Amino acid sequence: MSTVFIPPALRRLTGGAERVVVSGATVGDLLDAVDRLHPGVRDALVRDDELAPHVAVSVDDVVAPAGLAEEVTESSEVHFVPPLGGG
Amino acid sequence: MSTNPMEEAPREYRVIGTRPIRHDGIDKVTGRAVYGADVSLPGLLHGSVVRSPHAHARILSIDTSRAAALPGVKAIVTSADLPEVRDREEALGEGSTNPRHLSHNILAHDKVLYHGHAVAAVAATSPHVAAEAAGLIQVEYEVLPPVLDVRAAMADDAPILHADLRTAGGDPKKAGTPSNVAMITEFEIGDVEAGFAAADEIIERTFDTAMVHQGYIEPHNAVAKVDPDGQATVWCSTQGAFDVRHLCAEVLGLPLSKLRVYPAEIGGGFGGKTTIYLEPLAILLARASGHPVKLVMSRSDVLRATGPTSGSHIRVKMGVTRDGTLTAVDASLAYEAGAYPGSPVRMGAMCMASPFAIENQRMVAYDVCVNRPKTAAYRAPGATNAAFACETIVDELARKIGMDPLELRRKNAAHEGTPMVHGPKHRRIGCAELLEAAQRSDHASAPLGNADGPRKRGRGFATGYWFNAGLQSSATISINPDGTASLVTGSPDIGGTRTSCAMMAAEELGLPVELVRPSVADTDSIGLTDVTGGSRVTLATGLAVHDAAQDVKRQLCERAARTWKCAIEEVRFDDGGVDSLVQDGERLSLAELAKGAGRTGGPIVGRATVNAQRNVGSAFGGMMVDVEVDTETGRVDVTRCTVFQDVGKAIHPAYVEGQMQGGAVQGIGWALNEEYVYDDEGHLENDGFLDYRMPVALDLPMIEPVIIEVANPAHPYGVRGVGEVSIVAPPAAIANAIADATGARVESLPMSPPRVLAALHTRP
Amino acid sequence: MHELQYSSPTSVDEALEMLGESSRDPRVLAGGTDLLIQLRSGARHARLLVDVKRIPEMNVLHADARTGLRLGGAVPCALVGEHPAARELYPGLVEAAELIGSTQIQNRATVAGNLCNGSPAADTTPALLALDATCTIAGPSRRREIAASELVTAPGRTVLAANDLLVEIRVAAPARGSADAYQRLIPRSEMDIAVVGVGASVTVDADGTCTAARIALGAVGPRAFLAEDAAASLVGTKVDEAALVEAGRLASEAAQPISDKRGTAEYRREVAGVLTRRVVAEAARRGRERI
Amino acid sequence: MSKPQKLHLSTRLNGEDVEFLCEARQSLLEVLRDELGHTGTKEGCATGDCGACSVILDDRVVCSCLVLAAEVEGREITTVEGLADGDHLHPLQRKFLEHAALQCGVCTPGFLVAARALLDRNPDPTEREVRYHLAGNLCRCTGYDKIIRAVLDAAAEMRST
Repeated sequence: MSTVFIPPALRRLTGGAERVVVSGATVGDLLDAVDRLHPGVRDALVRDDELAPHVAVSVDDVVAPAGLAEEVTESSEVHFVPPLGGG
Repeated sequence: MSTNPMEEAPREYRVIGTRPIRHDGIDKVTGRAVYGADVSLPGLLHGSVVRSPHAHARILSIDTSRAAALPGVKAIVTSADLPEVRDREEALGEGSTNPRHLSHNILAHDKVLYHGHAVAAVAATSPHVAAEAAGLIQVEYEVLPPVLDVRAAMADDAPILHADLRTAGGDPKKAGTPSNVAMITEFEIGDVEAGFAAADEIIERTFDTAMVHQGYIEPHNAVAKVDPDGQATVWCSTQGAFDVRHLCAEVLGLPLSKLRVYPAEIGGGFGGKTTIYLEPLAILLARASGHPVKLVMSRSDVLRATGPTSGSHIRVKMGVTRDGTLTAVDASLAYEAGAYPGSPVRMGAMCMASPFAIENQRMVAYDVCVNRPKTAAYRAPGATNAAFACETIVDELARKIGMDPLELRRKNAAHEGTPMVHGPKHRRIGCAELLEAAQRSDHASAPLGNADGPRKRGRGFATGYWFNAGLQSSATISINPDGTASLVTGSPDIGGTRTSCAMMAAEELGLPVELVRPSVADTDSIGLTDVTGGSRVTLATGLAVHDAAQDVKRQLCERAARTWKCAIEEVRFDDGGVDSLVQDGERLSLAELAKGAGRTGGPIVGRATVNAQRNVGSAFGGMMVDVEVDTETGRVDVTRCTVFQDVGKAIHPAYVEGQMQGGAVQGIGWALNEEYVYDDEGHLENDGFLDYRMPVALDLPMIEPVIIEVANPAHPYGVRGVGEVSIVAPPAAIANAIADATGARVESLPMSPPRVLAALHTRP
Repeated sequence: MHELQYSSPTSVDEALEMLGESSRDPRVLAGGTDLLIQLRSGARHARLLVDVKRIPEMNVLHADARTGLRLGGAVPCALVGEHPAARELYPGLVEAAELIGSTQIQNRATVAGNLCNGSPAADTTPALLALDATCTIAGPSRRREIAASELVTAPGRTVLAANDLLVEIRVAAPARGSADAYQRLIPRSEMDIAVVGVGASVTVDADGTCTAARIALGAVGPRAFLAEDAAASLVGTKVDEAALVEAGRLASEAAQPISDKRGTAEYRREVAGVLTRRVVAEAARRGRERI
Repeated sequence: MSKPQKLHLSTRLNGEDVEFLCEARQSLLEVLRDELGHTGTKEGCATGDCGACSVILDDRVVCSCLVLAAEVEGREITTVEGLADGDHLHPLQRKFLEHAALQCGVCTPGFLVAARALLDRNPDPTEREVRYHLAGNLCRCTGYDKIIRAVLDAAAEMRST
């Protein structure tokens, strides 16, 4: 089972839960699973079946280049974070 | 997973870690290097841009007839010549961009949103004629009240920049109300209230920082030509030719294949040349006139109308126990986005407390539109503002509990596994190692001494954190028949990366670095490569070079095996040649294999492309600084400065030092004197280098660099990337030094003489 | 920049003739370090530039302890700083001349141009006022002398008519026990415009008593001006700490600063006093060495 | 519209006699870059505040953005292109390379020219004198450290040979 951390702004959709433990093979699977438990989370993060432009996903502390398609392991920790840019 | 690099024997390098002379050096010291403004083409016209004299106004009409009648004028464009584009965030360029905002920033449509906002552009036979014509274009405005300050912009009755802008992440009840706040983002870990309850000392303060500019010496420029079939070619000063191509295509509604962008030599960027301003105008004017067109900004244009970084208003509250454990941080950060959304406030929040292991953290970030130019990236965007606030409070907390501030930092240093406010945990980082190096440094133990009369001396220290970026890069290495190599990447070279990349190729291929010829290619001549930004070139393009060299080595092995008619497993590349593992002493040098390549299968060309997101290694920097404060005038002199940085691995130590020193001095300028000064109507009053006060040589001591190398386990050489973090610590370090000297805490940047004197008058 | 014509007369009379062609909107070009920027930005207009640098009379630079200083209108600041006798006799004026811009600017900018540009923050102007310098003005019919303190009337404005030419600046030889000094406050250490500038000339007698003083303030009013009460307060004192503090207080009082991008009025007023103390102390120290 | 007045000027540029036509409103910088093809001299501000356009006029360093081309009749101009002796780099050029005293390189021509003017007058400057004389040249990349070291090292080498 992987742990999906819920951004503070979306915790109103999870009844205040900061993390949701679900299983799946990819970030997209996990998000679908979270959304089944707490409808609305997916819509807040996804647009046109991809992560929204202002959202990135970190899997096990690495910003995942594949987005929703990123593969996860049994014990992955997933955070939705702002995308990073630099100077 | 990652291994602990400290346990591995360090690899012996032949080229990496040396200091060869840069490949572009001779061109740059003899004046031969070709920068964007040096590009000339037959029939070239010169352009000029008409800019708004108002900070906020509705455009009622634009009359170009008098300008068009001026002899020598060949084309005029206004926003009517730009297609309508999508009004929603897209993954564009480095981060996300709203193409409509981008388009409107290039030429104002219905409204101008800042002093200097481009309204029209003209091309003529000489720069003087173009400027005269620009002066003849008559724009009628309905002037609107401007809003210049984040706090004013967040007020309920503030003038609204964008009638259609709604706050993302805001109160759902206000979802229908126009606002200048583009986005509110919350971050939280742990239990902040419990953290403060456990604290013995708590300090809460608010800080303000001024909008500042990257200050590259070369103004923006663009030369464009458009062929009769619509194929456009652009030469410009950019940190990312592929981003210019993508952004221009988006704004002009063109397929990428219709655009070819040549990155000219670039005279500094620091993040400010990661977007577009002149390029689409040059293309439109070239298309309309049938001639190539050159546009070059004046310094005033650069300051008024390109992207500085955000001024900010930050509140921070932190708690510490008597024995020196930081228990909680609670902060709100409001950053000026400028005229269109997109400040680096979220990154500021994420960096703010990242040098520390603090269990309980909460940050709220506000991205706020104001009638100032649209901000762009500037070296570790967002982090410096945040560090100024947090790092001065940490210093003050240490003094409050009677602990050496450096020791408090070391005791609370972030390490591998420490979670950050946005959730993810630090990977292998060198924060503690950096603090220990600072404690051990000569500077830390050197006596401060006393100054004369009203002058007081003090010493300060601060740290800074920056993520660094990975992103995409491409590289090709062609082995020439004479045994030399041509290395092509798509990363515009600002700080010497051509040579660092050549060094990595030389290291792998066993060649002297002088025999690797690096060049930076245009968008048709190399695979997609993201911007020179995010401290990513040596990391990510370096990784592509490393991988391309492996490709070359594999091909060389194949050719050797083919020559010897043996299996590829029976040969091995080693130190510039291929050895046979079965025939003792049989060896073909790279040069021999190159010369015979035609007979063994054709030219040898290695290539690699990467998305280096997984390879990123984060950066820590620190500054220790001595100042002398003239307590009667408030003038602050920096008298000694040492900069510390965990660089992972220094490929070319002199260039690494250069990044550390240059960033430090930009940070010193930010700390002491740089600021955008607007009058009440929103006119920028200091749109030149006389009054936008960047440090000059006489303002500074030598900047002593201390390189710390805690290898990034996710990179073949341990590289982290060095470009950005050096700017983060200086303002806080200097504020701490001023407090050490005088007891006064300055809570606003810049800490200019009037501000310092005022703080001295009000000190407790 | 709008279209221009350029001329480089070789005599004052020839220059005056050109400056008299009002239909051509003429303007004097000396160092050009202010003028060219102003023409480009549209802050000033001209259609004919009269380059005075090829006029021998305007390149005179002479200083000695008997006759004082003659400083031609086209002499760049760098030459003033390199002139041994000028350095020796007028250290304050040299300090001011060497503070104007960079080496590059000092090689072009002239003291006369600094004065005629009429900036309230001009560095050499308070220095010239402190020395009671006079200006030789050539006009269409005659030459006249006016005090440097009367040349500038308001920001960017002078008493000069369009066809007047500042040919030369003269300063008397310093009296025994008399010396000058100039300091300014800028946020950077170079390449900046004075937030406050103070020039002073102080004369002391053999037992260290001040017998005469002139203090001029820059950047704290619409033009540089003499702080007469502050200067008068020094006369008869030993220029000790109490006298310095009083002179500083009176200088602050005399200041009429505005708040702008370079500093607030409040700050300028306070620092005018601080710098007055420092500059007077330095001028008095130098004066004592000349007894 | 009347044709702008064109001036005919003769000067010495990097040791070569050159003649050119220009308008009175053109700066020396514009003429060097646009008319004479000497693009080594850079424009950073056009107000004399950055030093990128430094050239040596007769024996003095000036900002070529604040000199009218019309003023250079009969005078001698040295630009960055004139520092090296053929393929033989000037010691300052060599020391800038050896010390990594340049990053983006756009301020480098101005620094080299200004430093050459300094060393011509003062072959043994102190660090402070170098910093003072180069205060009119802005560099945003290096923090000046390596530039100052390169100039001091070049001066030392030039004194010893």
